[in-house]
Amino acid sequence: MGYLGDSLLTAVELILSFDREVRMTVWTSLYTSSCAIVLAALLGVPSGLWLGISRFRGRRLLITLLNTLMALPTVVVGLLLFGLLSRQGPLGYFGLLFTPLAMIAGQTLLATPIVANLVLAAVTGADERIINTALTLGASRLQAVIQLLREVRFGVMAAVIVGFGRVIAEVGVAMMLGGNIRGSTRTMTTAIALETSKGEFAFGLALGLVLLGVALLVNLGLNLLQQR
Amino acid sequence: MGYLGDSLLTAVELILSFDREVRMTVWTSLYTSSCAIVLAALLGVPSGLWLGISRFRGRRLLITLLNTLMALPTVVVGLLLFGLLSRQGPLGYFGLLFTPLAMIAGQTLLATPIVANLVLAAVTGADERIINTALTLGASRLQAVIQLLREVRFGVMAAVIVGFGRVIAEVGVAMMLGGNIRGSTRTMTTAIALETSKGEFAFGLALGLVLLGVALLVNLGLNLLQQR
Amino acid sequence: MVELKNIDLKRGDFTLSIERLLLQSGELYVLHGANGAGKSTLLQLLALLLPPERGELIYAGRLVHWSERRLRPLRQEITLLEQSPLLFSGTVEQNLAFGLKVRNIPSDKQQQRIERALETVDLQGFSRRSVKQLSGGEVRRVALARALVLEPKLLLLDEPTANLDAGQVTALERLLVSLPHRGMSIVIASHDTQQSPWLGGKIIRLQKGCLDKDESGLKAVADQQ
Amino acid sequence: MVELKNIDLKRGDFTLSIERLLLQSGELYVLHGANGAGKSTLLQLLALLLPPERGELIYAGRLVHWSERRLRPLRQEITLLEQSPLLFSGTVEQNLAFGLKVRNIPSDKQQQRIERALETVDLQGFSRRSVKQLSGGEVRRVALARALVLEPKLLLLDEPTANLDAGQVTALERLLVSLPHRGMSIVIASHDTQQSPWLGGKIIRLQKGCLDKDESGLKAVADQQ
Amino acid sequence: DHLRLATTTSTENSGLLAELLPPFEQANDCKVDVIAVGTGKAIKLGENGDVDVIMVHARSKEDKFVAAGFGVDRRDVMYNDFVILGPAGDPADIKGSTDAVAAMAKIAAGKSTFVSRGDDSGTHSREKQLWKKAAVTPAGDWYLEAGRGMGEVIIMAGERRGYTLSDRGTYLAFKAKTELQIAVAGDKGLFNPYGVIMVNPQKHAHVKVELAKKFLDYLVSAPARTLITGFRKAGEQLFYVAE
Ligand SMILES: Nc1ncnc2c1ncn2[C@@H]1O[C@H](COP(=O)(O)OP(=O)(O)OP(=O)(O)O)[C@@H](O)[C@H]1O
Ligand SMILES: Nc1ncnc2c1ncn2[C@@H]1O[C@H](COP(=O)(O)OP(=O)(O)OP(=O)(O)O)[C@@H](O)[C@H]1O
Ligand SMILES: [Mg+2]
Ligand SMILES: [Mg+2]
Repeated sequence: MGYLGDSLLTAVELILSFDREVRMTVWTSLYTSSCAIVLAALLGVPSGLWLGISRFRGRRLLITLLNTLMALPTVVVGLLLFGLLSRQGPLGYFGLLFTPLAMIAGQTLLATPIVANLVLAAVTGADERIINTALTLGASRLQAVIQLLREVRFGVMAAVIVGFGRVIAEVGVAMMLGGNIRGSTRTMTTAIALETSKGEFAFGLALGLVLLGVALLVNLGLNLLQQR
Repeated sequence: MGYLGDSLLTAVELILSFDREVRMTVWTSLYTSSCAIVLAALLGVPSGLWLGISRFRGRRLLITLLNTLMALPTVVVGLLLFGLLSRQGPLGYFGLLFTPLAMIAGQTLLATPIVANLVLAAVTGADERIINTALTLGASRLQAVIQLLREVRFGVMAAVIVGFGRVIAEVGVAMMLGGNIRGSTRTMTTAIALETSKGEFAFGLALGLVLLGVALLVNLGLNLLQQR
Repeated sequence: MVELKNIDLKRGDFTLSIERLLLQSGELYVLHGANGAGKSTLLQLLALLLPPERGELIYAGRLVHWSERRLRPLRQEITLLEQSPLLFSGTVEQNLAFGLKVRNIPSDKQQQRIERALETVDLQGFSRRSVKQLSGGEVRRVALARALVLEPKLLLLDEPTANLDAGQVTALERLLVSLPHRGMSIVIASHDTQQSPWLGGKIIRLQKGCLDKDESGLKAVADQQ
Repeated sequence: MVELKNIDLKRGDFTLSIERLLLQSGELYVLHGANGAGKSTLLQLLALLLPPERGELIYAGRLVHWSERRLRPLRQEITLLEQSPLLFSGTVEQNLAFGLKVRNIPSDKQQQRIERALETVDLQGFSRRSVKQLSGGEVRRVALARALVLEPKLLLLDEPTANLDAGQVTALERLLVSLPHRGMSIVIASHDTQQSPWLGGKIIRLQKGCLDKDESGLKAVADQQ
Repeated sequence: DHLRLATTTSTENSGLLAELLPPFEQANDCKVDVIAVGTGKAIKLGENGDVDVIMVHARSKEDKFVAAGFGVDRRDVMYNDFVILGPAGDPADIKGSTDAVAAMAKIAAGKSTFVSRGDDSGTHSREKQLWKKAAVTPAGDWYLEAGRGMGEVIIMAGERRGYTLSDRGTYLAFKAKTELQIAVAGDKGLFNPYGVIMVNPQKHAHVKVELAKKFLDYLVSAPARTLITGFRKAGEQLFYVAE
């Protein structure tokens, strides 16, 4: 299949042509993934921290359940939310199915366990003296925990990066809950899936390269942020 | 949609009936994911370690590229390997397309950057004295690095768990490279996708629950392993 | 200032049990005891970091309740320099600023106090240095400065002279003797049996988790109440 | 045993420069110097953990090449007890066994040597204890035992008496004096200026990264060659 | 205003809708949101009321859908045809035949590899129908149930040098990527009618009845018919309108 070489060319063309439709899907992908990862961080970082520093009966079981949630297939998340958001479902009234909001919800569900787990791992590996040192310097419990977070920032950053990679690369949720509607919920991954199913392999791969390029830019940005 | 409730019932029935076909897909999923995660660990753990302890020009850029690879969509991995393995491709001679081997290769590609990155994050957060302490006690460089690995085992375990979750939950690679052939390359996720496309939502979700159950068992196993 | 009553505190197989101990304001106490006697454990208890299994701790006349919300204002008056102190990643200055920031001290004042504290430990010019680039003794001095800059009412020092060179030890001893005059109470855990007479502090002796009743230092403490 | 020639070693703004230093077999050296003088840096160099930017290190008559493969056999003859030692997670026994395992010592012999080393630091019965459940002094004693159990030819101790109680210090000093008779060379970094005469060791003085030439101790060393 | 249309992947992928929809969108100042999914799922979306209109090709299922009261106002829009694809070697020796049922029987008799969609799609339903007529119960090593989209199944059949049933449009799209050639075509039994159905507004009040009705009318109007019959892919006509 000569399409491996072709796709590189097509990718360059696509980027240079600055095609309106490509721009639109790039934007939709970025927008939904960013919203989802921010929400996932807001949910996952505190959960991971809490699981990391507190000790209670059933904690290990809870952690195992959280680990299991990482094996949640996108299609299953899609099905679950579909059941809720569809017109027949309990939240059907709001007509959220096939909107970016539905995608964001699904992707958040997907990324939160990942973020929580990795923050937990970072906290588990951290120096045990951090919290007590902060407390004896007069910090409140919250301030001490925030200091802990700063000390394990590499781990937290890794958590966010892995989560972001997960949501921007996923296709099941975007497909089921977004519906791959041209000009509104078509993301780069659903577009790739569509092109592939049309037999436009080179074009699909080219879109994949564009996606990787976008992810690279995001990661370079996060990298700069981290170095400051 | 009443299917949320139905699916639970169907899941229980499926498990109790111990259906041969369900057993087969569970086995294919487990088998390919396990092989893939073992390979990904063999590749990813050393890479992550190496990136974590060595210092050279361009290291940060390499890390950013590795971060970017986590945003590799499954469809893109599928397309890439498809181009290599198909009859027209350079490795077409071996006829590996639509075999479990092809799936394992794709899933390994998918999980390796995740494992490498998370091991890297764990090493970055580790105490800097570990290697030197081991060296001065007479360890070889390799033995010192192995000791480092033991000290950050929580992080390494998290890396493997996240990677496993990623491959057992992914559908794109299994679909494109395995082909979802009944009785041979049908995994739980491709089966779920198929049932969903048929409109058999309850059955799809039930399979999803079975998948989560399997993942839970695996995680309980890993958990026991970790506590020893 | 602080009173302990019928305290029991378990750590693994070890138990710290103190029937009665009274520490008074503006005094300097030296805590002696062999390795594993429970000195650090006692200091962590006094720093309100380790809750006892049993017994009462009375701080400034009020019974201490071990709930986070109530502990915080008390902890702001107490600071512990740990035996092997942890510096937060970042610069020396950031470490010293931490305690001031959580007390909402205006930043110009912060700057002043940080400079003064660094002078006290003879580390002028180190403020921008990353904590990763410090020698062993420098680490301990930064941690000491980080405690001193807070001007706590109760200062707990766990072997503050370990790793310090002779000049630093003398300077620290001089400083420590002067602090009680400013109303600060100080408890120093120390192995250096030569040190305490020089410092003129009252001696508290710990042995296997118990106060040594026959020791003159403790008697003096017990008698005063 | 070890000879340093024209060494330059940079750490941030600090440079350790040593024109010449000769350490002989079966001798005990005491390294004195203020905080930040470069004692730990020198010990890490001698432990072959920090390569110099410039200069030569001659160990047992042979020039040291800074390649991992060649360093390893030499490192097995040298052990450094760091200023703030890190214990590996696990039990005390696992920590002591580490160095023996990498030397492929049979496990019954390991057991014997571990028990003997723990006795030396007065920690009998601690072998199954998790390192997380140790007091500050106990941590240092375990690290000391972990170095002693290896019976290295060159033993480098960075402030080994910090955090030790008086009894432990005496015992350690007695031990250290006896080791050179068994052909071991020892270098101790220490602030305790009282200690060295008692130990009878030769004194090496460091000041801001340089050897203090006028010191009798160093002269003695330089003269002997 | 948005009108939601659930349709099969093959329709969307052929590119017909991209030509057919814009005139309607302009005339009515609306946008038709196309959700391309499998036939089964498209019907399910209709049952749920998550879309306003569905356009599929599985007559028996469509009738069931209407009979159950989920849809109203079914119209025949167009048809295309299925073809049986086979490898260049043609091991079953069916090339050039116009009798689909006989060809299927020969494939089964010779145990030549056959790749089935296996996904209850319109194409799969038709394949099962053909097996039934040929009095064959397909099973065994030679019969691969892939459970995937049409394009992927063509690729797979090509890789495995086997036969498969495909709609002509998808085959044209994948022609360059496979060695498969058309073995059987032109049989009346291979015709594939598309129907369009409005979701029953009595079941789902939010269905945009007005717009949906206009859309149905448009699809069977003369201008739409011209567009459908005039649509070419690789120079070939793909869709025909019912007389
Ligand atoms: N990793 C590092 N990077 C940069 N500078 C360092 C580093 N480690 C130590 N230094 C600096 O090098 C100098 C010498 O440090 P060293 O640890 O050798 O001193 P020392 O004599 O052992 O002091 P102490 O008595 O405090 O242990 C100090 O000024 C210190 O700030
Ligand atoms: N986290 C812990 N869990 C269990 N036991 C502990 C823990 N920390 C300390 N211990 C044990 O408690 C006892 C008292 O420890 P503590 O640190 O208070 O001693 P110390 O008087 O400060 O000794 P040192 O002079 O060595 O610092 C020791 O026997 C120690 O082994
Ligand atoms: Mg202590
Ligand atoms: Mg030092």
